[in-house]
Amino acid sequence: MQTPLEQHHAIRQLRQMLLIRRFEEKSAELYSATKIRGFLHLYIGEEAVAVGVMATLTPEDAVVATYREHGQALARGMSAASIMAEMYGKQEGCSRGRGGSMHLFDAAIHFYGGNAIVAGGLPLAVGLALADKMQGRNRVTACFFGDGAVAEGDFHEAMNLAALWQLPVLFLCENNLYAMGTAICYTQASPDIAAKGAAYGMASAFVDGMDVMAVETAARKATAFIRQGNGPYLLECRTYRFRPHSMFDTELYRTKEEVEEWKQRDPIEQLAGRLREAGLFDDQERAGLETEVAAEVAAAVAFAEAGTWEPVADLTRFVYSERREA
Amino acid sequence: MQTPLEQHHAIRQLRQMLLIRRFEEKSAELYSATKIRGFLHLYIGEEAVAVGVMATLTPEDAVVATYREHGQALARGMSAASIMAEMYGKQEGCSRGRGGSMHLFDAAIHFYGGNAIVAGGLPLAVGLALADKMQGRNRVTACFFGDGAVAEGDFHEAMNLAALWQLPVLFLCENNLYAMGTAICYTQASPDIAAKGAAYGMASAFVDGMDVMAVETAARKATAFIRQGNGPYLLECRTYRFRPHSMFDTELYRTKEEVEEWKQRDPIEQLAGRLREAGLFDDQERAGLETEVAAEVAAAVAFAEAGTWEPVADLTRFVYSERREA
Amino acid sequence: MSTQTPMQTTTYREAVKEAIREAMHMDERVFLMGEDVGHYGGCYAVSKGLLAEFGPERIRDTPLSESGFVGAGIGAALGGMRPIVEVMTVNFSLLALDQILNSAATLLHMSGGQFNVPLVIRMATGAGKQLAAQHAHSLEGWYAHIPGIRIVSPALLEDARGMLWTALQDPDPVLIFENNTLYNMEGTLPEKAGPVDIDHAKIRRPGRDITLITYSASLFKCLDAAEVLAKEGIEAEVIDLRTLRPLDDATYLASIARTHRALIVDEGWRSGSLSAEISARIMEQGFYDLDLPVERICTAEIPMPYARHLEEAALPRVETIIAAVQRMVRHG
Amino acid sequence: MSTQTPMQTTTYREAVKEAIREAMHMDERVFLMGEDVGHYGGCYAVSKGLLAEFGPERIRDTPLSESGFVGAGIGAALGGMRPIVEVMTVNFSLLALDQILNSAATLLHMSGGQFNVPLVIRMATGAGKQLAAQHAHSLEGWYAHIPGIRIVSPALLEDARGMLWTALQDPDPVLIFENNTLYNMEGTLPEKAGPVDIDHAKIRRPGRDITLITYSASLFKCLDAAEVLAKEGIEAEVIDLRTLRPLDDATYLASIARTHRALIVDEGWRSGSLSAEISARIMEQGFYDLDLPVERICTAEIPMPYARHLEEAALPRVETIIAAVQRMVRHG
Ligand SMILES: Cc1ncc(C[n+]2csc(CCOP(=O)(O)OP(=O)(O)O)c2C)c(N)n1
Ligand SMILES: Cc1ncc(C[n+]2csc(CCOP(=O)(O)OP(=O)(O)O)c2C)c(N)n1
Ligand SMILES: [Mg+2]
Ligand SMILES: [Mg+2]
Repeated sequence: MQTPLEQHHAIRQLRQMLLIRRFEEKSAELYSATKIRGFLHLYIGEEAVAVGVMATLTPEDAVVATYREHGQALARGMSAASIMAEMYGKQEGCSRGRGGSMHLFDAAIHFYGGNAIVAGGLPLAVGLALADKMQGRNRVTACFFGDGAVAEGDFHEAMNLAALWQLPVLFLCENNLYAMGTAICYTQASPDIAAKGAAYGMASAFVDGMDVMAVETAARKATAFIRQGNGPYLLECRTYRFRPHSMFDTELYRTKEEVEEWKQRDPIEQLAGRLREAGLFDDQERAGLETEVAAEVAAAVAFAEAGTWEPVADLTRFVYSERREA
Repeated sequence: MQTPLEQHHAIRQLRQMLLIRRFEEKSAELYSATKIRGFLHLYIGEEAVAVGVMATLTPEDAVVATYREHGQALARGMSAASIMAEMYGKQEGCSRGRGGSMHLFDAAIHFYGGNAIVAGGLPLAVGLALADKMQGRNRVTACFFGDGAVAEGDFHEAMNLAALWQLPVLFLCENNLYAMGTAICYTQASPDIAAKGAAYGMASAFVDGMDVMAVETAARKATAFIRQGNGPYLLECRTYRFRPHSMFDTELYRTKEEVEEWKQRDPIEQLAGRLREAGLFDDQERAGLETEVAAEVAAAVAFAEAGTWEPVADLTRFVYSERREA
Repeated sequence: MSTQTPMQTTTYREAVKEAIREAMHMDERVFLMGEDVGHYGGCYAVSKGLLAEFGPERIRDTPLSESGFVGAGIGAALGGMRPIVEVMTVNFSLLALDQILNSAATLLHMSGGQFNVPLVIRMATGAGKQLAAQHAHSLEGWYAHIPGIRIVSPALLEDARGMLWTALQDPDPVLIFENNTLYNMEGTLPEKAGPVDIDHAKIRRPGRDITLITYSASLFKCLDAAEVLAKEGIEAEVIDLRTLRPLDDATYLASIARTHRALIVDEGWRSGSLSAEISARIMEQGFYDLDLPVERICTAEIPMPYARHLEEAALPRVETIIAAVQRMVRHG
Repeated sequence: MSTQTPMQTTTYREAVKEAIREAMHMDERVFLMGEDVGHYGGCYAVSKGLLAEFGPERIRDTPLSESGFVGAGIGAALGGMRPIVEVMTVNFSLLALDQILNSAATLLHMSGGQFNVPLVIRMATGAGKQLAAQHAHSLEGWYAHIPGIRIVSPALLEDARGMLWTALQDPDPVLIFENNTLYNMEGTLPEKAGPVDIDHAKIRRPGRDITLITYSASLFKCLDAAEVLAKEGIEAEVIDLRTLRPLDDATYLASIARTHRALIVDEGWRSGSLSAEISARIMEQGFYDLDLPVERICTAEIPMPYARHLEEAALPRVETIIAAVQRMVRHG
């Protein structure tokens, strides 16, 4: 954070993380108030991953997300209002209320969704990148997935295809040490995820996923590598979710102490602390950010509240496209 | 081949390979004569793999085979007659004529089949080994599969499960460089299959699959490792099929020269040559072996010819078991 | 001293858990394996507490590897165990369908009768919780197409409690589908509730005017509809299929021979659902008993939408059942 | 100069190949991807020669990774390409069913209409070559249960030649099922044969006495049966469904309104087959036109046996069709 530009950027990143945090805290509240239903998976604690990575993508790049994707969507630039309306099930939502929390989509920003089949997005990302390569488009497809997804056959098939065909995919593993309630020691014979790139001859690295600047640096290296035509890249971001897996989780599988320990590494407080130490940030500025973010979240809620229900008469729409090509 | 025992064993191995070779040559003939139908996948060229490996298994061990499994079945000790009858579709066949060439089964020798879904046998082998472990049986499950299978998700899931749970599985990759007509360079981002063990923390090795004694030595090391309770093992046997993938294959994808080159490494002639050089074997003994083997094959054909058709009235048998447990 | 069996209040969830516990106690070859069955306690809390009771070998958490661990279940069954494999929901079971159809269902046949597969697979199914298009489909009726497997779907607590043991005695693969909306359902069970048959459909409410054929969660919609209809003097007979493959044709055909009208209520997508098969069988075996055509109420043929009002509109509802019955009874 | 279109002799295989070639020439977004489509020339030799013509980027050999490359097809379609993904046979497609049902069929809906998936998947299907229980099933009718996809199954050369282009114009996923026994079938096609509609069933032989409803390879069995029956004075109308989802109800219902009898011939396993859905629809929409119940001839509900006589006995046969028609026509 030497230059004013860097300082400005760091504060922007902090603001993004804060937006995700406050947006999700509000979502949890609204879930309890039964405004939001279905499954709600919070990203709280993992904000540095999405925010760090998205900073390295161009508007043309593509994103394939998971079902824990509010953070991914917000960091990519999807409007908080359209996400909130989606979770309300309103037709003003990004997916018209058809998708809900797990299925956020936005064609305008190349956000290919919210996939609730664990690892299901990886082959899709391979295909997007294949289309790019075949059409000579120089863009990166960033594909998010969890540590749990690594055990799925789709992970293996997609990694091999991407490496075999040298496709521009950034495979982004959000390793938060648990797949739902199952710790990685019960799911991976060998828990070193970054090392799995070797089986496919794929470049890979891991990074501290609680440090947004480290994530950004690592992701920038990865995307640069990919943009230079070197093929795919596997980046493991080591992170932790502070909240239960979903709103139904009673967290029998981990101790409060473990969670508390990780909270000491809160990505937001880490960055805020660093900015503060560097004399670039003070309580007043923090309060200003909080106010801004709170207003954005409040506006999102207001938008969602004001939203409308899609008419039941339209129930069977969007199963097939409304017209064929000429 | 120092001791008489070793010499005897080597000649036995030669006989086994010869039996597979002649059995399959006959099968090809019978296929042309339309006595055998469906798919017929010949093992010719790869005999050293099954023969080398099976020599290291005890009668209690389990085998999970592929659809290219005549060699695996014969080497394991299934009778040539029951295999031939199976391929004729006769009820005297090992699977009553219900399975055909791709589905040889024999409960008496723990031969769990003939699986025609590429990589489909790997999870099954994991389960057999899990049952053994849970029941405290000290046996090895030898699971055969091809290089093509390595790209399937099932390979990945099974490798991880076996290593995670430290199960007694010998994963045996018959790497013959082609999956049907697709060379390994078009299917594997990284063609070093043995190296893939590392991603699962699984012990692994590769061996010259054209050298039956090398295969046996490597397999003995692997099974010893497994029997000592060290968990699974991946053994890649580098081999080559001399014949087309199946009887429909026109072999557009490889050159005659390549095939000829590999034929120079014929596992049968290699071993025969070594025995001859060591003065343990001469033309007369070779002729003797050939006669024995020819008789066994002829007897198998006679048995198959004499076999009977299962009555059509029994068509719907073996879909469900004929009785429930008490 | 009363000769009545003492009854206890319980839930569908507890009934399933008790069935698992009992099976684990009665047969040491039985074990439970699946995603989050152990440390998490089961995604629907069905197996909560079982890890402490039976340990991690027999309450076995698996990685996310549906094809791998279902295949391992097949192998373990071949190897002499009696695995209960839990697939979290039927939606994810598609990843394991190759193992189910191409191995579990075929091994006995391909091996000419040598290798049967005594495997039980449990899955949650159904919509109703706003879980949207990748978590809310009802594919159990679709699975019933596959020869070589048996499909059961308990609706009542008694079946949730009793079908598992019977399934474990079956030498062949049995798939048990538990509708996710039923887990919290309360009811009473005899303290010594035990195994139930899985061969027969059951009449859950007798009636003379129309036969409602259904199973699982839709049973309760049909029973509710029948209550309302009874007030208008329409007596609907409600049949709980219980086992979706093989179908117990005799029970519903005999009912139709009395009522001369049939309506099938099925949470699957209409086209190619189990309701189609039943309608076709009535066509073939009960045509001359019918006063008017068999009808079907199914789920709208759409990926399940998230929004509550749309999900509700997509599913079979008590009101639509009532309306259809009224129309059918008045017509014929 | 004749005004007739010149005709040429060809095969079903060549017709499919020509369709692929033409599509590749007409639209550079089109490419073919699958196992052994390139260097091997296609497991049924459909794509033989195309690698030389179009190169390895557009005739793309894939590893054995059904889920991976079908998923990649979905992604490529989203990314602006028009992939033709070949899955060797429907049996292996089970490995990709999650991608087909949970992604291809749902993306448009889950995204509220934003992302359609213009993907074509081709598969071989069917029995008849003694390939046994993991290579010989006919699951296309089963696939027709899934909303969000379209299913077609060409029987005639004209459809083998013409359906692909129409499918490629469809904004949504289309699955094309080619019965493996048809590839060698010879026939003639106009030299300039082109696209055909995929919206309508077709009457392939008119008749007044009974309606035979079928598709794909079974069409020829029905036509053969109709020939024989005609000699006895029974005129069977034979309907080729062509598209299995969505079904063109109007065509077969109109036929039944004339013939008053219907027999469905379907190579799928009977229970839960497409024939069940059609029978149920006739129940619902054509009941009062029927002189007697609709019947079905399907494949025996067993994993396909290898032995020839058993495989033949398991499949619908001309003789059984004839016998059923005779019985039905004499009866009603
Ligand atoms: C194929 C599939 N199996 C199971 C599930 C149920 N499920 C949802 S999330 C989850 C855990 C995923 O863990 P991970 O990939 O580490 O992601 P995280 O939730 O930790 O972000 C499971 C088992 C699913 N959605 N899809
Ligand atoms: C899942 C699946 N996909 C495709 C096929 C068709 N197929 C049969 S064998 C084969 C090649 C397998 O190659 P490999 O594993 O190397 O074994 P090999 O035949 O060389 O012994 C293919 C593609 C199949 N049987 N199963
Ligand atoms: Mg995780
Ligand atoms: Mg090979």
